[in-house]
Amino acid sequence: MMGRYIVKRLIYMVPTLIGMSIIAFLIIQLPPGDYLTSMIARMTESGENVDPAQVARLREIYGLDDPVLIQYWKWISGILLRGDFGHSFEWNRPVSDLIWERMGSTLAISLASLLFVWAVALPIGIYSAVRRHSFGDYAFTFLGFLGLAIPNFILALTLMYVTYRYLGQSVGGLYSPQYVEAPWSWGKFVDLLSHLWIPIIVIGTSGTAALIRILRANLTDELNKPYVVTAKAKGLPEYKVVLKYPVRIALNPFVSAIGWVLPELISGVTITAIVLNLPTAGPLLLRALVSQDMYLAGSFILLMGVLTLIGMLVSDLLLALLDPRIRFT
Amino acid sequence: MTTQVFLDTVGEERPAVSPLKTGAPLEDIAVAGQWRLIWGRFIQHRVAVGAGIVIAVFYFIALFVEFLAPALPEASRPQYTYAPPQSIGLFVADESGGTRFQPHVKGYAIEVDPVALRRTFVVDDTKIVPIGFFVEGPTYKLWGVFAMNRHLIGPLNPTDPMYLLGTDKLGRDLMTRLIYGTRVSMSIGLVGVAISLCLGVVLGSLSGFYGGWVDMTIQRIIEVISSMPTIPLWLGLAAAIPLTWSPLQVYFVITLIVSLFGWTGLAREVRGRFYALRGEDFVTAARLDGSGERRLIFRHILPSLTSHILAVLTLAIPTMIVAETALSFLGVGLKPPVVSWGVLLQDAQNIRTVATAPWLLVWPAAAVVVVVLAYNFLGDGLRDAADPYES
Amino acid sequence: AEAKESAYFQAQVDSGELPPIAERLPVNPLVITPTERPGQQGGDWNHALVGGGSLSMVVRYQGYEPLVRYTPDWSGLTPNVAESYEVNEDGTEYTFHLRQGMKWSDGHPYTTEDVLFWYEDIFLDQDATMGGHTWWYAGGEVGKLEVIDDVTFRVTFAAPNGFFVQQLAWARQDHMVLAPKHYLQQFHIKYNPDANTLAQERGMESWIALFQRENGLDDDNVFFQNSARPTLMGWMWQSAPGENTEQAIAVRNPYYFKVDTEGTQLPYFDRIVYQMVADPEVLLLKTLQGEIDMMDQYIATPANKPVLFDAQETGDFGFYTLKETAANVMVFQLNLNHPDPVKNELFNTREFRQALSVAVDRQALIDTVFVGQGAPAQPSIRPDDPLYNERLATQHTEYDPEAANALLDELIPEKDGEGFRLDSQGRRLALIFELDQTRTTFIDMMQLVVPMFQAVGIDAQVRSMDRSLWETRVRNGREFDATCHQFGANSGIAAMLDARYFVPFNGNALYAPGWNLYYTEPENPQAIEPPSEIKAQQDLYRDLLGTAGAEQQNAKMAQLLENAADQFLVFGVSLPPDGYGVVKNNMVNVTKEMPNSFGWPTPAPTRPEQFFKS
Amino acid sequence: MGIGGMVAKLKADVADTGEPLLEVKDLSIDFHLRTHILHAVRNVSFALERGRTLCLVGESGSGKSVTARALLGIVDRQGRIAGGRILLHGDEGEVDIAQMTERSSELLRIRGGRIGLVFQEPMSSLSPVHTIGSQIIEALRLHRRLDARAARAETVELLRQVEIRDPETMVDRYTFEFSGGMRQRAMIAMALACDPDILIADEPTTALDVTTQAEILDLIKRLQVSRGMAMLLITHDMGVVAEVADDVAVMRYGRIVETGSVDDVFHAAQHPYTSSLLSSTVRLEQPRADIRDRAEALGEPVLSVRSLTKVYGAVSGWFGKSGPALTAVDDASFDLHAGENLGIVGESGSGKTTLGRLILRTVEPTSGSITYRRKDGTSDDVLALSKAGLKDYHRQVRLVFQDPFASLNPRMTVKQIVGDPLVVAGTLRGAALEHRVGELLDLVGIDPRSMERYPHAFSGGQRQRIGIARALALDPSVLIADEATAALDVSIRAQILDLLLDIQKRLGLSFIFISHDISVVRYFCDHVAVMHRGRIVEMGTAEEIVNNPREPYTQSLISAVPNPDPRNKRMLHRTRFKS
Ligand SMILES: Nc1ncnc2c1ncn2[C@@H]1O[C@H](COP(=O)(O)OP(=O)(O)OP(=O)(O)O)[C@@H](O)[C@H]1O
Ligand SMILES: Nc1ncnc2c1ncn2[C@@H]1O[C@H](COP(=O)(O)OP(=O)(O)OP(=O)(O)O)[C@@H](O)[C@H]1O
Ligand SMILES: [Mg+2]
Ligand SMILES: [Mg+2]
Repeated sequence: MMGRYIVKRLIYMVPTLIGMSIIAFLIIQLPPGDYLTSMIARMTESGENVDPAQVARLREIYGLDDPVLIQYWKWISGILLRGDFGHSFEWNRPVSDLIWERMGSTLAISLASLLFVWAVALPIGIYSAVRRHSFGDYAFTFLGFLGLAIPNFILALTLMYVTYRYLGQSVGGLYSPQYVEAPWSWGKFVDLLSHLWIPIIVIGTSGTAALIRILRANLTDELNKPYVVTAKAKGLPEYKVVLKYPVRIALNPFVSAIGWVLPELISGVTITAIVLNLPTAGPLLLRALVSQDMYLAGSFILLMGVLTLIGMLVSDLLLALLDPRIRFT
Repeated sequence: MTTQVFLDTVGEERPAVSPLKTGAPLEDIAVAGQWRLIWGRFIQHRVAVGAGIVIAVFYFIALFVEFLAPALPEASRPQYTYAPPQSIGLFVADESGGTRFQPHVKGYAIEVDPVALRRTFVVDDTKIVPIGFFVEGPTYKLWGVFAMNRHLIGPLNPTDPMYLLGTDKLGRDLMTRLIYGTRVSMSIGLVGVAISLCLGVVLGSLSGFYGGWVDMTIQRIIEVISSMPTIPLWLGLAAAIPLTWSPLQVYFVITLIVSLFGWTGLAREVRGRFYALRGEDFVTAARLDGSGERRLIFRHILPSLTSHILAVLTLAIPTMIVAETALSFLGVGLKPPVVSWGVLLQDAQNIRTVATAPWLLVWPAAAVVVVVLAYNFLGDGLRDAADPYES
Repeated sequence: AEAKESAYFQAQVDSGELPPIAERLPVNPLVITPTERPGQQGGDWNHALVGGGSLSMVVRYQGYEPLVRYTPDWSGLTPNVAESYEVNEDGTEYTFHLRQGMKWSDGHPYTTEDVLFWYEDIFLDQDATMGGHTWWYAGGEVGKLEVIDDVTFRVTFAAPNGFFVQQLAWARQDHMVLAPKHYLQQFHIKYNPDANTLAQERGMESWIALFQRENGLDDDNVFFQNSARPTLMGWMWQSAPGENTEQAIAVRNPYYFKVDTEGTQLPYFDRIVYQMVADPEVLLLKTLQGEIDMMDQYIATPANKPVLFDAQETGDFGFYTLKETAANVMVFQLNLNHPDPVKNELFNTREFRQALSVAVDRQALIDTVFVGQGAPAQPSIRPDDPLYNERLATQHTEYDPEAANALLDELIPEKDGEGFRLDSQGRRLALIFELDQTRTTFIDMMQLVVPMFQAVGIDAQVRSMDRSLWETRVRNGREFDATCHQFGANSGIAAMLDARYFVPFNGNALYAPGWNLYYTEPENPQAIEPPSEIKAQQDLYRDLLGTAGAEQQNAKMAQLLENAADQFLVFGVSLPPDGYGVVKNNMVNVTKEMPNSFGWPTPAPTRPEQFFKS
Repeated sequence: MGIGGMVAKLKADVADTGEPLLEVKDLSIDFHLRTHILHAVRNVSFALERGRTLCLVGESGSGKSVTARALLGIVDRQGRIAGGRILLHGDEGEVDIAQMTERSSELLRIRGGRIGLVFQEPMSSLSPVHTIGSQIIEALRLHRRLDARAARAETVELLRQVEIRDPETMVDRYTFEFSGGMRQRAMIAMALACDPDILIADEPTTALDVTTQAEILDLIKRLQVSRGMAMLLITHDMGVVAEVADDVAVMRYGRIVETGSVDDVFHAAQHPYTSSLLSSTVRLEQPRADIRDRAEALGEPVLSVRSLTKVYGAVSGWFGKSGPALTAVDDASFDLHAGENLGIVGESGSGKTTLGRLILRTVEPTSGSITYRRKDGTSDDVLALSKAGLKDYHRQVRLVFQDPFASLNPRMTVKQIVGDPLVVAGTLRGAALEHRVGELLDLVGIDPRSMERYPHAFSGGQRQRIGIARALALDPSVLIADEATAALDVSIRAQILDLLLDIQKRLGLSFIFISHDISVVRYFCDHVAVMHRGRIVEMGTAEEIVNNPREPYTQSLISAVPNPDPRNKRMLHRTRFKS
């Protein structure tokens, strides 16, 4: 049954993906101009003169004067028939190379921040729900909302300034310059850790408040249910009662949200990544969009679509795992 | 066991009750409606009421910005760029050597450093700038209609510098701008929040309630929308909206459109809960009572999600206020000359400000944090008030 | 002096991979006299690029090796790849002499064959050419290139071409030194009949696309992303930008053709290490920290000066001066080819522009945005330059709102209830300035200017937008009311080559898109025929470009400026105050004062190859 | 505890029968409500002794459950212990549970370990998202420190002891796959899991058929004898009291009005409330109150059920391995005539609830047919009804849920709940609505002034009456009452039954009365259907079934009905049905 369900979902994904790729491609085409416009913008910015005739010629050579649908077909048929995601105009490299290069660090940072967020928010959320209106509850709420209310890039900037000013550490990126090309070593690892905390805190603080509050809200509702009293009457210590029973039900919204955790972490923290100079996918995507490097941008969006779909499937399966009442409906 | 009989209780006809305060008469117990009950419980929640008052104050400020602000938001004075905040003094030295009551701020002694390219400000104790309430100052039009020149607070001589929160890079009064920013920040984004909320709740409910092909369709829509990164959308929209619109209109429309894309998260969460709840006995009972589907969804199931929805709502409001700054980063948010907290924060997003003019960062951020916290505690109070398990 | 082997290559030379130094240098290497003192080879130049994709900047540090280059003070030209060149009297015949034994970075000889390859198989090839290179044309015909021997070639023009060598020295315009035939021919259909197959294997449509990608002549990004293509430059890519998105490394070119006065082969630095930074603020922090050896782009803004100034000691760096070459800090440009006839007529009225100009309180802008550095001025030539024209520089700069109102009352006296002026059709006259949002100083200034215009009854508004959108709407569009920009040149040869504010002759004259087109393609249906005085000005400019000899050129330029003062097409705020750059205290041979320009790609003409760390 | 220890304890216990384990002294519990303070329990004192059973009986809402829960330190948020002591005697001397804080480790050890509690509403008291097994295993592992495997084995054994069929598979089932009675037994198993010294059982057998009930009570009795367990049993079934109690305490309005040995209370009741309680007890022998001529009373059949079948697939398999299909209702056919009362009795888990739900189509039948005939003579195929038709059908055929708590929306006040059908029907609004709701509540014996409270603030019996009030709100023509009176004390039950009969007389409605209490069924119903494992095994008039059961299962059922007379315990002479 389960197997059938999964297969069914996988089949549904195909039309969804096709629709998604078309919409993505159209949205990318929405801003006026194309890659060459942005190339001219870039070159004139630095004072260079660009000859319009030259540009028209380039446009022809790159196939940018084809109708959108033909461009789309070239791209999607390349993917479907040859597994070729196209060539990035801006980086002059195959799109798939570029994407994979960034995926490792993106996943690492995303997962680290996700773990951080969960590790911080779950206990605090539970604490806040169980000890509602206590000093701790208010204090954590305050801190959480502080993190939420201060825009990420400002927090990032401030933290970087503070590290520069008081810790004298190399800022931005994941490594100090001397370690970027170095092979893996203990020193490089320590260096990585000393760089990683800022992004994790910045990305983390903006997410914890949401998690804490939602968990607290849902948990408060569950805490009054008779089955919780039953569990207490068994003599379970409070933390076990809470963890085993109501938390499981209160997790429902989080599990629902798993679907877009990955895409969210990739695209949602773009600005932070730019400010912190992190080698993640977000800034690459943003650049691709701004410079209208359409195959790169399109493939990125498609990839995030796939991730979303997988995430949604996983989340639906987890929902069923968490709550038997939901199964197979 | 020995038999005991408590005959003194023979005549009792009802459970024993007593008034809440000893001595108060136990009147016939009033029956109140649910809303009155909720309100009654809300009133008792001190933090929440406080938060409610804070929000009311902010909206009050938003209503009367022109009057409350000591200056005009655009008024810039070249010699006062990056002037630090002043503090208020209450007493000044008299000619006779005594002191007399005169609220005032101290003026600045300014030096230009052409090498470091900056002005340095030193508080000049000899320059007393008397200030007062309801002073005359620059002329404004309240609500764009009534020309007035009274300001709640300001320097007695309108040409004197009074910068309680300091000035920005163009020598404009931060306090004034912060007050003006309230109007936009406390209003515009909220429309978007409201729309996303409605869409999320309604579509999530339908999806979870009906399941089957309704769920199938809505889920596919959600998948497509939520896998669509918003950035390209922003960039596209920014280009597609006619230029003759003012930045405020453009932003309003953009928040509307984005709210059409922002509901998916809530919808899925609501759906998940509906899935779990729709089989509950009390839902079946309501169905047997003849409730139509709409009533089942909105009257019977949805209230169980009150806490969740309130939490999401109180989280969405700050996100919207702050999102504006991120949007500006991409060039689609609010832009000068519009004044909003996001615009102020956006101005502060550089090392120069962090290092040399932290007040430009601290005050707008504080404003956002206060509002956000207030909304949250208000939401909390409402949640508690609606919670049947709270007394 | 006898050249010494570099430690960096010693191992390779010993193993026979590389020939010894004496065989690598040309017979006649270019001897560079260091700015301060000769140094030693070695070390890294720690550098950074912002934005990931924008590689034009690289030209400034390692990409400027034309046949002839500008002198460090931009007073003239000096030989570079070419050992020498001659021009005939009337500027129709240019003869260049290359260096005997000069080699590409892979050891393959660089000869006139490479030059001819570019000329015939790229520039003149129907398929491969991208057009452009207008300075190669004179009298309506393209210059003819003939090879005389391995090291000598001649370019002949049908009419005088006064600025040909100056144009070649302009950054990124000399393609004759950038196209290694032995490498590129494999992608050219003429030399490799299978070029199309090769292209398809690499996912390109045709050989043309692949050939473009490989030569990169028309896109700096593409050019600098290729580490396989041999180069004549001082450093070559070990890991090109884009191959690694975090860092790019260039290492010394073993065949570089320059030595110092002691015979040491240049460059001194073994490597340039560029960190790829996404946001200028991070670069600023890195600079504050002393991680960057030299930087005068991205972060060297007036706003950042105090922060950098305070960090001099901790970061162990100092400053050098950049002479600004932009014509003004901000040039207001009304669209003189506006499609709306009413606006078009109004904008083309000199008094209207004059009224707006005197409505601006320039001193306030200077005090606020530039901390008082500068003096009111229109876009013009610097006062210390022989071409300086006082009338052009100072007319209508005095702040006089009454005069502005008086002028406007003549033109558009009607006002609406809110005090805004109505045009002849009775519509409120809105003047929307469209700005590129990355130009934050413009936006700052416009925030102050808008109330000034409003004070004289003009409903001025500002719309800032994403750069590509701005490019599309303003540079390539016709619909906009007005915009602001800054560049152009304020002195010497540069002013003659880039006279955008004095005569509409190319796309950079944003105020007259239709007239620009008329200058190059009068037949184009999009072109708009300018009024006679503008047409005359364009003719004068065409004449100037054909003129050889500095004196005649100066005379014609002076006339051009005089006319520009009459026409008063655009107006500005102030001549830019001098900028600055940041340099680590241990960097030697950095010039203390230099122009800031792209054509003179700061700081390349001051010869980065002779920078070293003490 | 090792085996040796257990044996030693066992010996000691048997010797110590009668020694007080728990003493409650002057216990008072108040609820602080919006408008007033409710003294739900006032100066209650009693003692639980080793090996003995104290039965707490009394009016619904009199404070029995509140007292019972307080013994474990469980008090609702609005409530607080206003006075008194709860002294627990143990090896380390006596401790006062009333003084313990919620988080004290001592209290945790007592809960579940020394005192086991069976909640009144097992249906809602089990976690919906955990398997039954995991919830029992947890208690075992906590207090008896068993490893996972042993705990599981022990759990299966416990389930077997409480008469759950096929315990090996049932451990892995979820709560919602259990019938009401099965949940109740699972709850009992959980409370017994850790060999508590004291068992507090709050109406533990309301959802059990009499045979199962007898087995369970036997089981508890055995444990009491062997381990010296003390028991506080709260029940409304005077028969059960008579069968198992050693002592009886009678509660009314928060006070204990009479205590004494079971014999004294039954045969020499002093307090008038006790006497009235006993007199309203329905005995099996008691015939139907309102004897009428059946043949003439019965009109056309309003409901005809033919071959109704429901097969459940199991939900527990995570990766598709669905367990064996379960036929909850198997080929059920019967007719319900206008004005007829059809009783359905049968084993717990035999499909009674499911049958009721099938008729209303809240559970879709696997096969079979249902025909509903309206008063105007038109008839409908219920399985083919449109949405609107079904809505109308639901207005005429009403259901009282077996689990009153789950069927009341926790976020609606009682006023809204009872008023909801009226609001939907659009007949009443505003003050009129409020008035009608008050009337309905008054009818079922609930103080209308409490109508703004939420469901959780009511006692089990009160909630059940709220459910009845809701069902009656619309003047239905058929009422399916699933254990509608199980949680009511005898006097109120009598009152409710009379009310129902009264309504029936006025409106001519018919009842399907699902119940375990055969005395009540006999008293109330014209016809009785006996269900066993999904099938209707016997159908006949109430008199026939009670006096003259034909099927062996029915015989064993009748024989197990407890007799409300401690001097004549019928349960002991029951016949056991072996299938
Ligand atoms: N949380 C609460 N808030 C307010 N009143 C409550 C609360 N819990 C119980 N009560 C009231 O306390 C009284 C005693 O309730 P309790 O549950 O002990 O009754 P009971 O004797 O067990 O009745 P039943 O036999 O119906 O189960 C009832 O009147 C009930 O309405
Ligand atoms: N949702 C379900 N999924 C699977 N099995 C179920 C489900 N609901 C009930 N069952 C099973 O169907 C059978 C009949 O259940 P039902 O609730 O109808 O019994 P009942 O006669 O009402 O028993 P009780 O008197 O104990 O309430 C039981 O064996 C039960 O385990
Ligand atoms: Mg009870
Ligand atoms: Mg049942």
